[in-house]
Amino acid sequence: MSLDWQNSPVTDDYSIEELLITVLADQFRNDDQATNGMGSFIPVAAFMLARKTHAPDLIWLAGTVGLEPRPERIPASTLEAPLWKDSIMYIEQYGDAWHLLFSSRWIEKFCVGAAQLDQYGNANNSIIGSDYHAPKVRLPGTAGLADLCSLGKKLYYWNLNHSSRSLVEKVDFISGAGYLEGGDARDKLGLANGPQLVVTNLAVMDFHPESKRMQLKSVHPGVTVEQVQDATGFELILPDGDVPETSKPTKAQVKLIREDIDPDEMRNK
Amino acid sequence: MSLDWQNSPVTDDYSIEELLITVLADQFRNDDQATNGMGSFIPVAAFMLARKTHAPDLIWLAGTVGLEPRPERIPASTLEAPLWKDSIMYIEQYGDAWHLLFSSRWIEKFCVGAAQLDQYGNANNSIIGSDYHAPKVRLPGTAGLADLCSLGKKLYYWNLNHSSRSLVEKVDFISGAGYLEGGDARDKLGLANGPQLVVTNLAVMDFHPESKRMQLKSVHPGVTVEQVQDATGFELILPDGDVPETSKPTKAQVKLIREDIDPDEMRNK
Amino acid sequence: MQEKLTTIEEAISKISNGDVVALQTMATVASPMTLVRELIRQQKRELGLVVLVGGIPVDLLAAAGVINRLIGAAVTMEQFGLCQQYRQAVEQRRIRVEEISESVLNARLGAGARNLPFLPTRGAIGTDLMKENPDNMKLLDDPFGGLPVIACRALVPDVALIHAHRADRFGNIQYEPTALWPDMGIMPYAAKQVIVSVEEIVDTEVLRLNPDRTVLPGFMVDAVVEVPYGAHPTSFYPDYGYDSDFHRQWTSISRDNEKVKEFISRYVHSPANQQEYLEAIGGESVLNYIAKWEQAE
Amino acid sequence: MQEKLTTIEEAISKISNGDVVALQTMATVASPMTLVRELIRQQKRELGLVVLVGGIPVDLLAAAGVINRLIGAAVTMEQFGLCQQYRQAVEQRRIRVEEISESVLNARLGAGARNLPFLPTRGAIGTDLMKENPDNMKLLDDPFGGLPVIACRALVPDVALIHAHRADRFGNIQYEPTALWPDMGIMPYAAKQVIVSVEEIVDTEVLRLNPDRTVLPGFMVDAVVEVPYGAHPTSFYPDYGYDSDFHRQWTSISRDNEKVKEFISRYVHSPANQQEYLEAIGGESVLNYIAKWEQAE
Repeated sequence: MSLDWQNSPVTDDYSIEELLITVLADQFRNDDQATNGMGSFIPVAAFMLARKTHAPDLIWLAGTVGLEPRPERIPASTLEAPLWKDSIMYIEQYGDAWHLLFSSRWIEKFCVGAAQLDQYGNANNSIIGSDYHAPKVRLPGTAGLADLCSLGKKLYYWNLNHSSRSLVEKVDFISGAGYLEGGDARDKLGLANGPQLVVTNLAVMDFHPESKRMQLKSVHPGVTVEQVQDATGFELILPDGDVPETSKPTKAQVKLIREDIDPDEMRNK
Repeated sequence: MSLDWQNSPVTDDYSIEELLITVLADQFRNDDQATNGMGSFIPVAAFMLARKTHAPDLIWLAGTVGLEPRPERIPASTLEAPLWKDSIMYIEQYGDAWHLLFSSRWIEKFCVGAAQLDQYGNANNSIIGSDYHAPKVRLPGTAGLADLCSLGKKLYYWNLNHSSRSLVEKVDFISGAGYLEGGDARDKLGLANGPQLVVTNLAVMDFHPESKRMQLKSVHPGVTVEQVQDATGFELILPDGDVPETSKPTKAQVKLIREDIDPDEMRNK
Repeated sequence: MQEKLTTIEEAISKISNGDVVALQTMATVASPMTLVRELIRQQKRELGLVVLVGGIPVDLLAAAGVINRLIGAAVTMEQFGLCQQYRQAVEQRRIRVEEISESVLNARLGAGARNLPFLPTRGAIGTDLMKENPDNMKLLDDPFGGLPVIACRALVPDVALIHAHRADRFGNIQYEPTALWPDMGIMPYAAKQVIVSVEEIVDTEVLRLNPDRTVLPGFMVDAVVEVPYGAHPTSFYPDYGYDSDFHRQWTSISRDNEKVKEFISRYVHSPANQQEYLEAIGGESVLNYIAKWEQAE
Repeated sequence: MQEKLTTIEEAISKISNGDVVALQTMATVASPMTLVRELIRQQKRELGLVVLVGGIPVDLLAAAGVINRLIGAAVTMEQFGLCQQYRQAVEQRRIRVEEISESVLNARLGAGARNLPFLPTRGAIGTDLMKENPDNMKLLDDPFGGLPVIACRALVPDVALIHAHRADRFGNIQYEPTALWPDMGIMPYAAKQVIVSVEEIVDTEVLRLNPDRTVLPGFMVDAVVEVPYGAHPTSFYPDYGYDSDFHRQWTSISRDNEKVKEFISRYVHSPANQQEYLEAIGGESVLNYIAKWEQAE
């Protein structure tokens, strides 16, 4: 590929989905291994973008099934066979996948969405409400999230609807363990790694190294710190000094996303 | 097959290996499932004979690998690919085999040899001697025997060298659990089934329903009860009245073994 | 060998009200949908359902009042959204959910298959799942002094429902090389009975050509039925993809209980057999469309 | 992608004296014999060996003084008899045996692979194996009130040695449809490092034609080497069977320590490479003979 992505200038012509894709793509290094779950068009676009630019050797296990696939573009599902076209290996989901995913040695990075995420990075995809057996809303359920969160993976949360309903002080139900009550609560249970980053339509957040509370890392172009704080259900830790602005995508990145990776605009679904 | 095996007369023209094969074959019913381990020419001949006569649907998992194979004859190894020629299914040895063999629901019958077998059907294939870490003789090891013995299988032991060295009062090491100290010792540990029959070059033995001590079931033609007792390292329980004679093979059985099943005489190796 | 080939009606009649049924389903992928519809036709009641990730089959069973409890990791139709009938039934306490993570499901079924009382996992530690499920998940100290594990109690479903590519009349089941979800790898080994629908019944000689593709031995299978397109509207690669129009048709009406009744009447009760069902869903043109699954929307 | 293709010397140089080495071996079946001979050539010492059922490789390693402990279920060459050099070394306390049954081995390696402290089995209950191995096998009560299990402590070998049919330069390993022993299914997942010899290095495109036959992903593999007939004298189906003459030659001299030295000199130290080894064992005529494995004696 002759595209000069390294020297491509940033652009203002990008959608919020494209910004999330570039922020996430930046989290993946050339020697990383990552996998995606269902409904994960943005993470899949981020993997594919990273592989076409700075991380050509990023190992991608598509849908936890197909290793190193070559789909021509993002298909309509991130959990069906078109995504793992031309794979090098199929991972058998009872045997191999257990050894691969449920060990902390392999496939260490995972991007995921959560209906609720709290100030300590605990995730809820199970229920909204206080009565587990008669919830206000029954959500899909934890699927593999409870496992990945407790098995030493690094988790990257994305959220296109930053609000005090999705970013809450305390989740109604812990479907995926973040830093629990914060501080060394996670360490005490022997759980390695955990939530690394939260990327929303307003900002990028990570976690304070000691308190493990969510902290603002950068605000997206055009968004103020106040807007972010107002849309968040708890007090965010602010960095010392000015809050940086999230880097905009480059022209080359946007072109790759629109023309090569996702011409069918699955990222907007 | 037009062979009239049901009406075939018994014959005196048989070898001791052929007698063992026919005695073992008689243990397998049409709805049984059985598997063989290594060096098991006699059991494999018994399975093949049963399938060609009274138990055509006997399910045979060859070498714990190949289901329902069709080898033309017994090959030179009972744990190599020629045995599982034309199988319907290969059993993956880490996953499927674990579920199949280590569950008591499936593949319930297994024939095995043991260097030592004691009066309660405990088996030793590990060491001869009293010091486990400096044994007089290091034997091959338990392989899967310890598992099969404890996981509710029915075990059929064969032994071509009936002697007080192979049939001992107490094994030097329990590599496979029989009835342990006898009585309800095995039940108390929750272990179902266990040793069913011992077929040697002199006699056939089973186990007393209460004491679980080995008892003489029949002596082979030409062998006396005294000869059997003298060659045994412990006192055998005798049946009430006369000890029956082991049924001789039929002409049809011998013909099948010699001409169809094992023309290369692997049974004599 | 014992004949296992039978009719859909006969196969499903083996299931009793109240049974725990393990169902192959992974969002929009590979579910034995004809068997699921037959559960509704035979008006089964109070079934418990074991799923990895349930999709449209769970929604239909919830809508028809067939199930009253679910053991599983998730229920969703992925890009087609939440299962609204299931959701409503849970919120109204008509279905009780035992939510377990994928590793807990694997461990519970794995213990069932291996006749072990439990298998351990370190997944789900720290979550609220264990709090809601103390009967089946217990924290257990490592006897070797390491970190504690969650002991996951053995789960032995009464029956497993599976769809596969081909089988012989004796129930030996074969799968084309494709994704094998835990449904296939562990559910049938754990269940007391196994019922399988296949795209095609073939001679045993065909299976012997590729013994590595056989995924279940006949002696484990209680009933096998031949049902072309038996996974529709879910996908069954490489034969066909999911039917996106059918899924959208369902989600467009699935909040409306009256329309749901009509939908079930049209697609479940009215067709007398699989042939009529395939005509009801659009016949040849739809079947040709899902065959071109690389272009699925 | 990271290049994993290297030489036999370089691959085996990654192993340190004292390491625990998990070795693919099943009596006379499928062992990475060229890698085993290289362990002897490089005069490794005090290795621990993990085997399911060790055959001639264990005997050669015992004869050459490479190993001082063995964790495994059995050691035998099946129809060719006991491994006499191994036996002698155990009886003389030069090798310490930790004998475990197959389910215990599966459980120990499975726990290692899954990063769990232990896995349970009900196999081996009542035997003397546990008595001799209290550090790695402990009776554990079922927290749900059922029967107790044996907790089998996680085993994480330093390195696994494997032979396979083909690989690409990046270490993606493929196996033809044939028996997959636990060596292949679990050892490499449990080990810290994985070294694989293959009959043939192919382009990655070849692997993509049959992704279901790929058994190990490249990222798990530390070194891959191309070694035609790399399993000789063990069998490697469907390419070749075991070499019965070679096995008989070994068993005819394996009780005689002087002749054992000559044997090892001739077949291990003298050949400078695999080509010379294949000539030493009889060249084309032997290779043609083992290719016709359906007639093996």
